[in-house]
Amino acid sequence: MLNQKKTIQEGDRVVIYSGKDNMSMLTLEAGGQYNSKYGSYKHKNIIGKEYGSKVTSDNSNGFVHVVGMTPELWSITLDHRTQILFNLDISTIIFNLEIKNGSKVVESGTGSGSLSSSIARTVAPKGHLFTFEFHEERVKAARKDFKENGLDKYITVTHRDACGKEGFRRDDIEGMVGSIDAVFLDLPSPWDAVDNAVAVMHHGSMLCSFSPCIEQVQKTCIKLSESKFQEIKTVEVLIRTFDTRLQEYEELDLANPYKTNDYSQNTKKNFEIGGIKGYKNDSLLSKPFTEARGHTGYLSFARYLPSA
Amino acid sequence: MLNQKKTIQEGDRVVIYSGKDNMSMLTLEAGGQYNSKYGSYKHKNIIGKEYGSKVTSDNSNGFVHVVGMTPELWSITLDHRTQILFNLDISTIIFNLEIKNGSKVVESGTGSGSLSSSIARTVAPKGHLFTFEFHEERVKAARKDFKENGLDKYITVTHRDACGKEGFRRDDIEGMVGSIDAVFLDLPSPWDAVDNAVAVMHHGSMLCSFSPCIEQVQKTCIKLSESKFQEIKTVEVLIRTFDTRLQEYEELDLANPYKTNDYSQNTKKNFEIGGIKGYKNDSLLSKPFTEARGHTGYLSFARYLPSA
Amino acid sequence: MELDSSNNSTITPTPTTTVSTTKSQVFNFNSINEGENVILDINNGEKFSIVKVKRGLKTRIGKKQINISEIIGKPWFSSFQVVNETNTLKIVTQKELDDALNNLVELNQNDADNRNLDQNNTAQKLTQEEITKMKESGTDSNTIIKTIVENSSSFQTKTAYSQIKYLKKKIKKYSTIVKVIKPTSKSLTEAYYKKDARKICNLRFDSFGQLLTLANIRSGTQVLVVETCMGLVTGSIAERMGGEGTILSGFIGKGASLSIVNNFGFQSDVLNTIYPFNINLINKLNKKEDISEIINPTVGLDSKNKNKRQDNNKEDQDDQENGEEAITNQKNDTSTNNISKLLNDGTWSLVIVTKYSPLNILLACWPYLNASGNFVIFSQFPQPLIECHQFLHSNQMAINQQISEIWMREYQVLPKRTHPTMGMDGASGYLLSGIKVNNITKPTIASTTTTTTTNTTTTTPPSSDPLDIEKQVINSTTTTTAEEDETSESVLKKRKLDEEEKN
Amino acid sequence: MELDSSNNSTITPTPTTTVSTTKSQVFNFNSINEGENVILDINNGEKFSIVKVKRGLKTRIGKKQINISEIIGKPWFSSFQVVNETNTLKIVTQKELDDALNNLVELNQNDADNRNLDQNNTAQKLTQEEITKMKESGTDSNTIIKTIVENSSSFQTKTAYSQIKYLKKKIKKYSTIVKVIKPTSKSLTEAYYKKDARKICNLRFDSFGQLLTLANIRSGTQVLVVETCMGLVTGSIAERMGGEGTILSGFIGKGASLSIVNNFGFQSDVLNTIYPFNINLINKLNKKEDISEIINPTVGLDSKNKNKRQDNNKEDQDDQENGEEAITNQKNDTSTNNISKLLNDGTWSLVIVTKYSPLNILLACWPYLNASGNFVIFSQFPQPLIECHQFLHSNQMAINQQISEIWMREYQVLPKRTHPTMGMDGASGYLLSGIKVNNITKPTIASTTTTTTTNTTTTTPPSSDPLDIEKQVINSTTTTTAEEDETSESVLKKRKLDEEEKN
Repeated sequence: MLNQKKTIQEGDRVVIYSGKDNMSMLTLEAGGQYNSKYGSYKHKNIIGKEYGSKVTSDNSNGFVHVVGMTPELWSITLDHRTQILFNLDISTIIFNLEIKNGSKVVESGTGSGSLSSSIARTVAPKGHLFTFEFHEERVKAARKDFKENGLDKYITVTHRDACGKEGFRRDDIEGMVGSIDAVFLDLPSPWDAVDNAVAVMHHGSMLCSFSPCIEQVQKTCIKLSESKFQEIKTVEVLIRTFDTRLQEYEELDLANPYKTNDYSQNTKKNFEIGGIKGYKNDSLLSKPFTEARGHTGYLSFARYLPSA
Repeated sequence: MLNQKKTIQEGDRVVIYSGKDNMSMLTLEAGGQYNSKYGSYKHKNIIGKEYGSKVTSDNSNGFVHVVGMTPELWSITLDHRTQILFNLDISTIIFNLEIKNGSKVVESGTGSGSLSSSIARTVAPKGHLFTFEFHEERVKAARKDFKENGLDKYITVTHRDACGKEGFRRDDIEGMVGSIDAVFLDLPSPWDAVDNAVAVMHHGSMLCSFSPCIEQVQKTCIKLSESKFQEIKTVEVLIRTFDTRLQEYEELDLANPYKTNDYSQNTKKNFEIGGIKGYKNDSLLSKPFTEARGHTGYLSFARYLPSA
Repeated sequence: MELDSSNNSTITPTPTTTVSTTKSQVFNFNSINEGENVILDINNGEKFSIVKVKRGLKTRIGKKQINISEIIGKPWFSSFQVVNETNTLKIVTQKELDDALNNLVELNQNDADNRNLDQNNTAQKLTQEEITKMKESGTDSNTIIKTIVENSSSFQTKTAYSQIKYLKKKIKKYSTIVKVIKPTSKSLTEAYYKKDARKICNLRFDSFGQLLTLANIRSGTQVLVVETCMGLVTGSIAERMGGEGTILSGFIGKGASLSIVNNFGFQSDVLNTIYPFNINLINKLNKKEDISEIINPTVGLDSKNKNKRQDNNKEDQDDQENGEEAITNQKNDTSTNNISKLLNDGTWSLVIVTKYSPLNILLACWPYLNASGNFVIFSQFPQPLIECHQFLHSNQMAINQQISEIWMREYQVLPKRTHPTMGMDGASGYLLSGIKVNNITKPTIASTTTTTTTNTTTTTPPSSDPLDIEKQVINSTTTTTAEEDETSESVLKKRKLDEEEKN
Repeated sequence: MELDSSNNSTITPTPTTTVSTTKSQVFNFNSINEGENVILDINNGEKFSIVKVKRGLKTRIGKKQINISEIIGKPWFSSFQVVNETNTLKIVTQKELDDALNNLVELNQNDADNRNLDQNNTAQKLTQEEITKMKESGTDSNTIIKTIVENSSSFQTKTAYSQIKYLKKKIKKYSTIVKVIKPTSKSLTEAYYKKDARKICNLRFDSFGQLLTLANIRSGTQVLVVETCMGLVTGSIAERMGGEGTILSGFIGKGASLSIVNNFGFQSDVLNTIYPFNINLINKLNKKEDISEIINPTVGLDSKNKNKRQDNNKEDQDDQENGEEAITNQKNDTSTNNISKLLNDGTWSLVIVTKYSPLNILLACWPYLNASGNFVIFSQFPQPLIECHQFLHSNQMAINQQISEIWMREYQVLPKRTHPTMGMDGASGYLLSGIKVNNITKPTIASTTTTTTTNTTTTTPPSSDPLDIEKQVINSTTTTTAEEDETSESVLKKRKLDEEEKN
């Protein structure tokens, strides 16, 4: 996922793009074939092409674009498609936790690995992500995904209860405890994991808790303020996307005392309705999409400052 | 406020408009004078003009527009200017409470009378608003305002605690109890007034409670569901307003392989920066205002259906 | 908002006096009568159907024709269950529905977190075929659901909350509940918005409420409305005015397309406030052409005269069902000549909600709006309103202009589970509102100017124009008036600070 | 978010092992050293000042020049109180500040509603003159506040909550607290956005975070950035990349205007990833003109070379304070020739944040973005992005395009008083993002087309173009590709339903 190349090679994990809502990932094998409603594609016809190429299907009745994998595209191609709008929360978390190449980060739970991949991209190669997950099957799935996406070097997945006694301590890994720059919690009872977070954090490091319900936020914020955190701040971010099209927009040729209508341009298609002339103009119009995400969760940020 | 006329007459209460943030109300008297930073205006120079006229100040160094009073403009001209964005909540309340000419409405508290005026406009002349207010001085101020705005015929202000024993019953007014079509509560503990509301409502009538804090909403909704209300729905509405201007927008004349820049139109002002030519175009651009209202309150609606 | 219904059996501490008052009224004023229009809300908003109640009337609910006689005489807003065996309705109370839900199965008592939850869907042992068979054999819906639950291997591992969600979903699928709603501006807006929002120009309830406020709609006033919302806007204004006032409703097309007006079930006094007319009348008045050739439909609101250009949606049939009777403004003179006279008298509110580019409509109607009157235009797109705003602003034709959009969100309010609903309607549409003014104190030589986004040319109004007030509108694209240019940002900032102190 | 501080004295149940670990680190890695850049946050965001720490350095805080030596050796994010008598700083802990607040006066214990509250402001018996006198005579701020409270006739009628709000306001007014913040992408964005958002093109933190994600910024990659944000964007990308990768930072004007890069306090390895160049280089490369006349500044990030066209804001002085030292990319070849070579090698991310119309910049930079690479453009206005979107869409130059805006709100989380904050920043700005593609499998004869909003003419790329891949871009405004035209509405609807089941 992190090594972008110009030419598509055998063994590459690529994204087949046939539309915003039609993407899939594919690992290219010499003898492989990809089938979709946009046609069939022999892998060997893809291998050797440039990334970003438009590839026509084997029988020329369709086409797709082949692009490189990113954490964002990967989370779209995951089965749980509910994660894709989560992108903005991920961005906000990484920006506000001040994560960069070299950061040491703790995350719990791992979940689909969507945030983990974004964090790994950002901390690599000097930093590391320690991610903790309670569900064993998710741990396995995540380890597999991270390996396939070439992120396993930067991520340690631990199968553990974030609220348990051991918490986030990995005393077996040198320099882990007390060196964590950022902690992210996505747990049903985040307040129960705050002490465990504190146990691996250093002065000045950041914590973020994501919760869908306001009651969780209330309990978490009280716990944080009692645990030597400052700069406690809860925000909510929602993306609004726009439907933008060059479309025919109908104008009526009604007389008025203020301006002269000028429909002499021959590009306009005219019609008549109820005795009035009308003209269709190509107008570049935009509007927000009607179906939108009304809520993902609240993000509570705080800085651990035990000696301030 | 309700009888709009074409010509401004002595005794009229008008709005002097000198900008979105500079409106004031004025009752015209033959010998009066209005002074502002936009100049001095003798009332007699305003009287006799058409409503909507632009009036030049007595020494011609300024001008204002004189328009008729509406509940919306009135709430802007009030001292408590914080109410003006409340307009959208008012609209949502009136629409969802299904208020119209002829409706009988209960409101508590009266507050600044902003919502009361809007309701009175809508229920007049066949309906009536019963508004209840705990603060005696607000009761007095509201009665005075309603009279001055010509709304007193449609509003009965009662000085009473909405959560008290008497509640909203005005047994002295024939047909009041049990005939209320809509109840609006803006109280610190709305749940304590629900029983009182029920006491004057009829099957199928609507209730709305406005609360700034989510904890109030939670208690109110539980109370409503326990009190034979259905269709319980909590919404939040926020207005976004746009700053729209025809403004100079700078474009750089950078060469590219995809389109030819055409700057032959002579309306464009050009400049040079770092060796590149630039052109200023008049562009119609819009953006939301930065300073916005992030919250007014939550609106919980419910329908009283004791026999369904 | 949803409320956990498991605790609904609590007795309401309503004072007894009220209960009796309420009871006596239910059967006097609040029951559904034959001949009234009703909205049938099927499965809590899944579908809406609007019918005029008649004994023996059958209407399509789900996939069947159901006899709705049962609703006559019942209280408004009652719920009814479809009886599969007889294709009739049976009244049910909310409490009965809740109890049925609770009695179906025993719910989990421990409100655990979802750690042990299987992420996959409920593993169901019954095949879809077996379920269909049960359904077709007329098995009672509760029995079907109970069987499904018993054959679900994961149901017992869910939390009580998830179990209820699951049951509600199944109930929705296997039984049909019809709620009888009174048609009003609000309920019709909701029903049409859900059915096919395009038919009402995507006019959302909150934007519509705001529009009616900004237009200063009230009884006794004169309103000019141009809409392509099948009469929803005209009807809602008529509802608010309640039989007092004048609504000049301009239509675009051969006939008035106001079929939704029928669905309000108005009395004649309200209908008599509506004067439909072809917008071409305004066109001709502005051109000073002969208006005698425009024959205004005396049967103005007849849905049979529907504009042929309207989308032919199959759902239309439902709307037509009670469109047989033509609504007319029979008391008043709806002749072209009288409407011209009313237009020239002037109106106090101008409302435009159409699928067409609004600028030309706005300017054509402008002469018939009195100065100091309010105008509001709705559009799904911001661009056309920006264009109107700029035209009026640069020509100093209006004050207090505002382009706005609404951000509306619903909440789930539940103990320990309160949050905004995950799904949201992101497009309220946009409103342009303002107050018309005359600038007759400052006559300036008008200049020709072109706005950047359209190919419209502003010209000097012809001096022979009969509308004297309009004559001296000043054209000056570049001069921005001091009054409009003050940014309201600083003021808002101040206000915001004031506010914060109070909370 | 604010938290009621009255209960802050509760002891944190931190395991002892951690405390010791933390303690030892505080003084090893986490203290402020001489020579480091710091942000001084004055009175919780009221004002920001960015300085390079030097023993004896005086900087303006409030109306005075304050010696900041005291902060050296103290932990990052410590708070300091201005000592009025000596014009120095004194370290204070949050607990001390809270205690001071609580000890000032006894708060009301009953949490009554506001029924009996006087709506007017606190009636204050002291005159402003008397207060000013106290202040000028060097009276300790706590004493001033205590006196003010004692002379307020309405303070006792307020609720405890209102009393704390009132006290906090007074403390802010009469005492100055400075918090020392580490400069990072986040803290600098916050500081500059509050100071003067126009200088950073109104780039809000959330939009910026989203931009960095959408641009797929990571270490080891090559990025082309064009910005007029004084280096905030370039610096933030450099911060993320942490010394590995290549940032080609195009500037508009005579010299690189990257003074904010200085404020990050980067080590040389990070600075060495930045290659500033005049955007005219790209212009000339595209025109195939001689590039030798463009002399690239070797002292590329010197703030002295600041673009003269930049607004001359008086606050600039603060930024200049530590702009004396020029930052340079000294290890690598920043010559025009080498940058041309790097550009022609291609980049994987293109980021544009300027105050100029973006379309021409986008198209000029397009040849230097590799296919499959990500581009993101930020603008305060939607219109310019709609124009870019339409150009790329109609010419099939990009996939996965999205225009977005962010709706961000902060919350007040307090027992019984939880709600979104009343004030809100309503303008996140807009982002256009997408992935560049080549359409070389479908060479079509290019046609001339005009977009509606600009006077730009699309022409056939000259066949002599050296950029072969770009040659066959297809111009077809009217054909919309199947892949882009599917409305994502239906998919979102499905997703929404899936989601709702989980909550």
